[in-house]
Amino acid sequence: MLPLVPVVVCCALAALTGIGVIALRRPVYVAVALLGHSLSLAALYLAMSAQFSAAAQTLIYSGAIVVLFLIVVALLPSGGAEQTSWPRMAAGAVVLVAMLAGLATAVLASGLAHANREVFSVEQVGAPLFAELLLPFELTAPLLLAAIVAAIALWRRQESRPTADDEGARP
Amino acid sequence: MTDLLADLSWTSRAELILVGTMLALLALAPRLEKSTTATSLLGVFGALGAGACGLQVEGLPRLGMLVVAVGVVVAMLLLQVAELFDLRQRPEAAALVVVGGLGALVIVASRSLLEIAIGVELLSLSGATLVALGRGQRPLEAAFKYFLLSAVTFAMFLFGMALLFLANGSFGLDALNEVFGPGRGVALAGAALMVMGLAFKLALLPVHFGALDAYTAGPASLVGFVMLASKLGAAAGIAKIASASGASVQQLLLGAGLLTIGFGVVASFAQTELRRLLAYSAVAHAGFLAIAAGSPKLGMPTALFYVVCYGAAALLAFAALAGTGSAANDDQLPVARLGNGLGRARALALVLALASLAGVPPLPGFWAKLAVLMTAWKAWGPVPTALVALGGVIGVIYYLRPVPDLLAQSKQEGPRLSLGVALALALTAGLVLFLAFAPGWGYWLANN
Amino acid sequence: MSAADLLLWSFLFPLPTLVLSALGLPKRAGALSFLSPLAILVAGVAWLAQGAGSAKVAVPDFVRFLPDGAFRLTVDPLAGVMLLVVGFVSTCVFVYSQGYMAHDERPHRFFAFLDFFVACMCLLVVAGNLMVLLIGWTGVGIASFLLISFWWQKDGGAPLKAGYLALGANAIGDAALLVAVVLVPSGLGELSGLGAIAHEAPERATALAWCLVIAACAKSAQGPLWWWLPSAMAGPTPVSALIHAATMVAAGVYLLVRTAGVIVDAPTVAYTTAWIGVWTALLAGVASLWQPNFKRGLAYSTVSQLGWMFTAVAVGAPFAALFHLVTHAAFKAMLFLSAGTVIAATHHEERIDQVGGLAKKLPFAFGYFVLGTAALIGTPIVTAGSFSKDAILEATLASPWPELGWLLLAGAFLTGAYAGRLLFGVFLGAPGPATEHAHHPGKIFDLALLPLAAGAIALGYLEAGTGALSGLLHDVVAVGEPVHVQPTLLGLGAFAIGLFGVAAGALLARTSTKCLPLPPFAELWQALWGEAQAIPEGVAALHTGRVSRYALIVLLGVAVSIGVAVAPVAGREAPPPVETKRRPYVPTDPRKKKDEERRKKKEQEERARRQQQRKEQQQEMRLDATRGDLKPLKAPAKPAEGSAP
Amino acid sequence: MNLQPEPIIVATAVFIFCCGAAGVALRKNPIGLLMSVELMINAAILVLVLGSRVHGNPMGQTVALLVLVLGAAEAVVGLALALAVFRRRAVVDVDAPQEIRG
Repeated sequence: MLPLVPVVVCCALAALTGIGVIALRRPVYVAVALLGHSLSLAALYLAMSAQFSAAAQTLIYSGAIVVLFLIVVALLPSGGAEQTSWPRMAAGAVVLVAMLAGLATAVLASGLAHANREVFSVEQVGAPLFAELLLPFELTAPLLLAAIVAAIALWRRQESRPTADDEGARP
Repeated sequence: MTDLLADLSWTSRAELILVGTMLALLALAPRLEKSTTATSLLGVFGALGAGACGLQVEGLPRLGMLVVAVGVVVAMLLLQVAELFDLRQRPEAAALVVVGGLGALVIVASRSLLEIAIGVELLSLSGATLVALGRGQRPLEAAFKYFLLSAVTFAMFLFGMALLFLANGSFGLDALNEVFGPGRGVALAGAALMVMGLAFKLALLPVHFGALDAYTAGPASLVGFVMLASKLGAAAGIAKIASASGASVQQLLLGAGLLTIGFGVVASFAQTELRRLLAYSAVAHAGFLAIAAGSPKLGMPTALFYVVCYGAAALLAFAALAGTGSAANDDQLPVARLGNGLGRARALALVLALASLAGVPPLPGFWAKLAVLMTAWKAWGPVPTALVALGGVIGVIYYLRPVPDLLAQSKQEGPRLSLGVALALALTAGLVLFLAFAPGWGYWLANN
Repeated sequence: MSAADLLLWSFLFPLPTLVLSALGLPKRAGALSFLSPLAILVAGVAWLAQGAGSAKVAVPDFVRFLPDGAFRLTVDPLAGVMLLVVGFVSTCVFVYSQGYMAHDERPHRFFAFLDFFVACMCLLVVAGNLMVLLIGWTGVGIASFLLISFWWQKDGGAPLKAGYLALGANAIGDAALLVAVVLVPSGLGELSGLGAIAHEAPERATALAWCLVIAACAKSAQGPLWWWLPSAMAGPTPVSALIHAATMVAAGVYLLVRTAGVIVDAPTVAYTTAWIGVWTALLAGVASLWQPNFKRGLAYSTVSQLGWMFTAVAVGAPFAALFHLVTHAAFKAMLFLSAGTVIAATHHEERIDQVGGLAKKLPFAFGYFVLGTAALIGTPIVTAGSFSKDAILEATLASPWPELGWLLLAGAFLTGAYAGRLLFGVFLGAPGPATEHAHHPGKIFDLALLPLAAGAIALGYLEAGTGALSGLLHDVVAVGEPVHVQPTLLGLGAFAIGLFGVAAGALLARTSTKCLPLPPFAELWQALWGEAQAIPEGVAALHTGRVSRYALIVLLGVAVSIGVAVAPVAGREAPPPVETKRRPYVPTDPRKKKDEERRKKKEQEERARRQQQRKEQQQEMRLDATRGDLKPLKAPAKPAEGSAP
Repeated sequence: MNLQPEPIIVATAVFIFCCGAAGVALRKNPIGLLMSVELMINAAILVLVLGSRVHGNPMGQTVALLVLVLGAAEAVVGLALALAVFRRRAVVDVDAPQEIRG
């Protein structure tokens, strides 16, 4: 059995910070909420005794992705708080309700299997990377490379002729 | 080392060759910037290598590799006239084309859901960036929208994959069958999410918007390839998931397919620009693909056959349009007065491509539609079959609308054809004609 | 190589001239083009001379996903007769077009399209199964579109719109035929064997019959699918004569004659088709009286005559339909071409109130038109039309639904009325404004029609009296009563009614405007059509350019699809949580896995081989037994059988 | 009522996913929108880790790691595109560029 209390606390935290991500107005706050969300998920993983995932979540998500977002927030002229209109809020609410309805129906109609408590060592978690998941694991290399190439190509496209072809941009 | 090589499957070898080609293109990029021919040659060799590996395998991956090889070769040939914002970015574009081919190939050869996910990601990275590299602000806008929606749908795919894992504890496609019993709502929801995530690449209603933008505003020389690769990958992925899922996912695909056909056909009537017409009708074709891929029996071969027939014609159409637009308004070719300055070869190629896309017998588009009809008849019975048939032939009207104009103006002189464009036109037109007179062979290739 | 074998490939005959025309090669466009239909005609005559044999060819496995995926071509007497008609009319029209298109800007393209049409038409005729038929079927539709919209910039794009209309109607027919291809169960792929479907797969027979009838209606402008043929008159007149009067529109009738077995075996379908034919014949006859444009008047006449043929097929007299098809092809093409002469003489004047009294200026055209009108109303003995028309009337009156025959007799009056109106309105009566500067357009306009005129007189005797046509076709088509030269009472009566009609038409032509005011529902129709055109724009407007809107639609759509997928299990009680057995996870080395796969494969092969051996052994034993070998079965036989499962 | 931790986690994951979806619908700022997408991916990772536990199979955690990598790659390209599009625009709103329509 999982320890109930830490799980509930972490779940509540994750859900709250998740709401924060979509509800907060200032981009910086949103990034901080995402950071909190990621950290509470990491804590939840710890509670589920998935130490490796907790570490990965902290390192990659909190460490890298959120920082990346923060940098871009700084780069973009976001103009302070986001002005969200009522129709958009309504759209968000409608999506939330519709998605929840669909997925809740699905979840309610199925039972969960559960095995005994088991803690996986890093070695055990890593083993599939060199067995069943060998191909996907190796494919992440060209994927990351492609992402880098794409980002650089987009940047170069931007930089190469800064004044030409600006018909779509507004001063 | 030799032992390792001997143990490698031919699919993996093809993937390795594509990765190697990409690395070579990137490593040599500073030198290749000056010589488009060298870039194209390098890419063509890589594609041919992958295609040669493809000849060695049996089954699905073979056709996938051949399609990818042809697509990459055509894209490389068109690189000379590619409407890039910065012409020095040709090596990067070539590398991204190879990445897109790799993505499609990974999906076609995949045995687990995770591989499909990685293939989809490769496809969307390369597709969005290739579109973004086009000239002007419109391609950038299109790429942004395309990628944003693709990210959303990809997240759905991942969530669906996770739900399936939660339901049965495995990522294997083979194990998918076991979980679709009664009460397995999570598994069904997961399958639906994954199918919709892939459907974005197929341009199926209601997830068709990004593709619509990309096909409209992207550079013509590269969009043909982006379209082919994503449809190939998505159709293969959806067919794999649908054939392993239960009836409800298949019915979902049927419904979405019929809606998509109706939408694409009706909306195409309003289009007055050729690029938009091609984009909207690509949506209609996605409907056929979905119906084929969602059929319980014969789904996979029919879908692949459709991709081959449709892809050949679409590649031909975009090859004919490659490099013709002016800098600012690439996609402003109105249907009326369209032939101006296209020249005879391009105009005739467009006529052939449009006729094939319209499903004029005996061109490949017709055989593809017939195959879908046969499959739909076996799987779904008379009413859907009749609807599909009607949707399939109504397209003749909007596809043939520009034809009198094109034929009339095919006499006029157009811009001189560069060698690459001429080769690409010859290759794709030859493919279309070959499939027209030997459809049985193409189907055999898709089926074995 | 016999002539029948040659005819199998008749669809290739027009290709050389097509290529030449496409390249713009003979300096005078079309100077050589008439050779290809002539070659078809000559081959057809040679085939007749050789005894009208049959020939077949099949390329197996052409389309693998079809039950009968072979590429089949068949020449039988029916196809041969049809090819003769096509060759005959096309030759005349090609020669005529030399004159008609002489002043056009792009005559080469015209002849290339015409060649393309002839090729597709021949393929349609020699098709051995539905799939090949569909190739030709769609091909003629597209050729028709290209030729209708040949002058697509004229009149603000009206011909192009007319082309779309034709394409739309054709598309419905193509869809029906596509479904028919899918419906035909395996082994019944051959077109001539399609009648057997009623016995092999009765549950599909009715559906197949419906599909065939819908396809035929679309191609022959029958019933609710009539709308495209009158507007198709926007094309050049030779096209109207060849495609929209003589050959392509007759393809629907040809298909029905070919598959008459399927239609007649489905009584509901046959009954409906007969009614469609009769009502189309009547309504088109009425509509023709309203047309201000004499070419459109003739087009409605074609629709009406095709209705006669449809009725004939549906009441079980396909031979009468075919006979009328043959004679109608000759005289209707002649009527159209003489109308074309008027158009050429008056510089593209097609309005009936602008012309009149042209008989003196165009004596030949007048003569042909009179002959055509006489054939249309069925003048006994002199014209071919009388024999075929009487055959249809007789067959319909003798059918289980004789009321259809009486309605057709009423239609004979309408036929006379519209034919008389055109004759008196264009050639006789007071000259119109365009008549004054009309001039004779050239000798070729008169000469090209001579063979058609001969046909309009003589083709009837092919059958009447001699019974040559029915003798030729009795293997392929159900042949009814023999046709006699002596006019029957019925024929004379119909002719008399027709004459009354002509008198009425002449009176109509004398009214001051020469045409009746258009009924108001035409405007209503146009208004509806305009509204319908807004629908595609509305649908396309969904693409607003706002990405958040797209995201909203995507998300809601996905939510709905989750709902659809989950619906079958929704609301069910969740099964209790399953306690899975703890399986210690062992990663599999891919290479080991491969070895294991290999081993398994080997084992499987071994097992399969052993089973095969066992089977062979058993078979041998069974063979022994059947040979009457009285030896008891060998000892291992029973244990082997027992151990098999 | 017997509260079990696993259903709570599933519910949380579903809720986070739906939050992300709602965020996509209501966000105006492209970065906020991409962060909402990250929420959806996080929900997927959570389900994977849970599945790994439920089935006693470490592969779920392994795949979770790879999915993290996929999310990172996507964020990189998405942000690069957002930068390229919006760097010279005064209004940072995903709906601002709307030249392609109809």
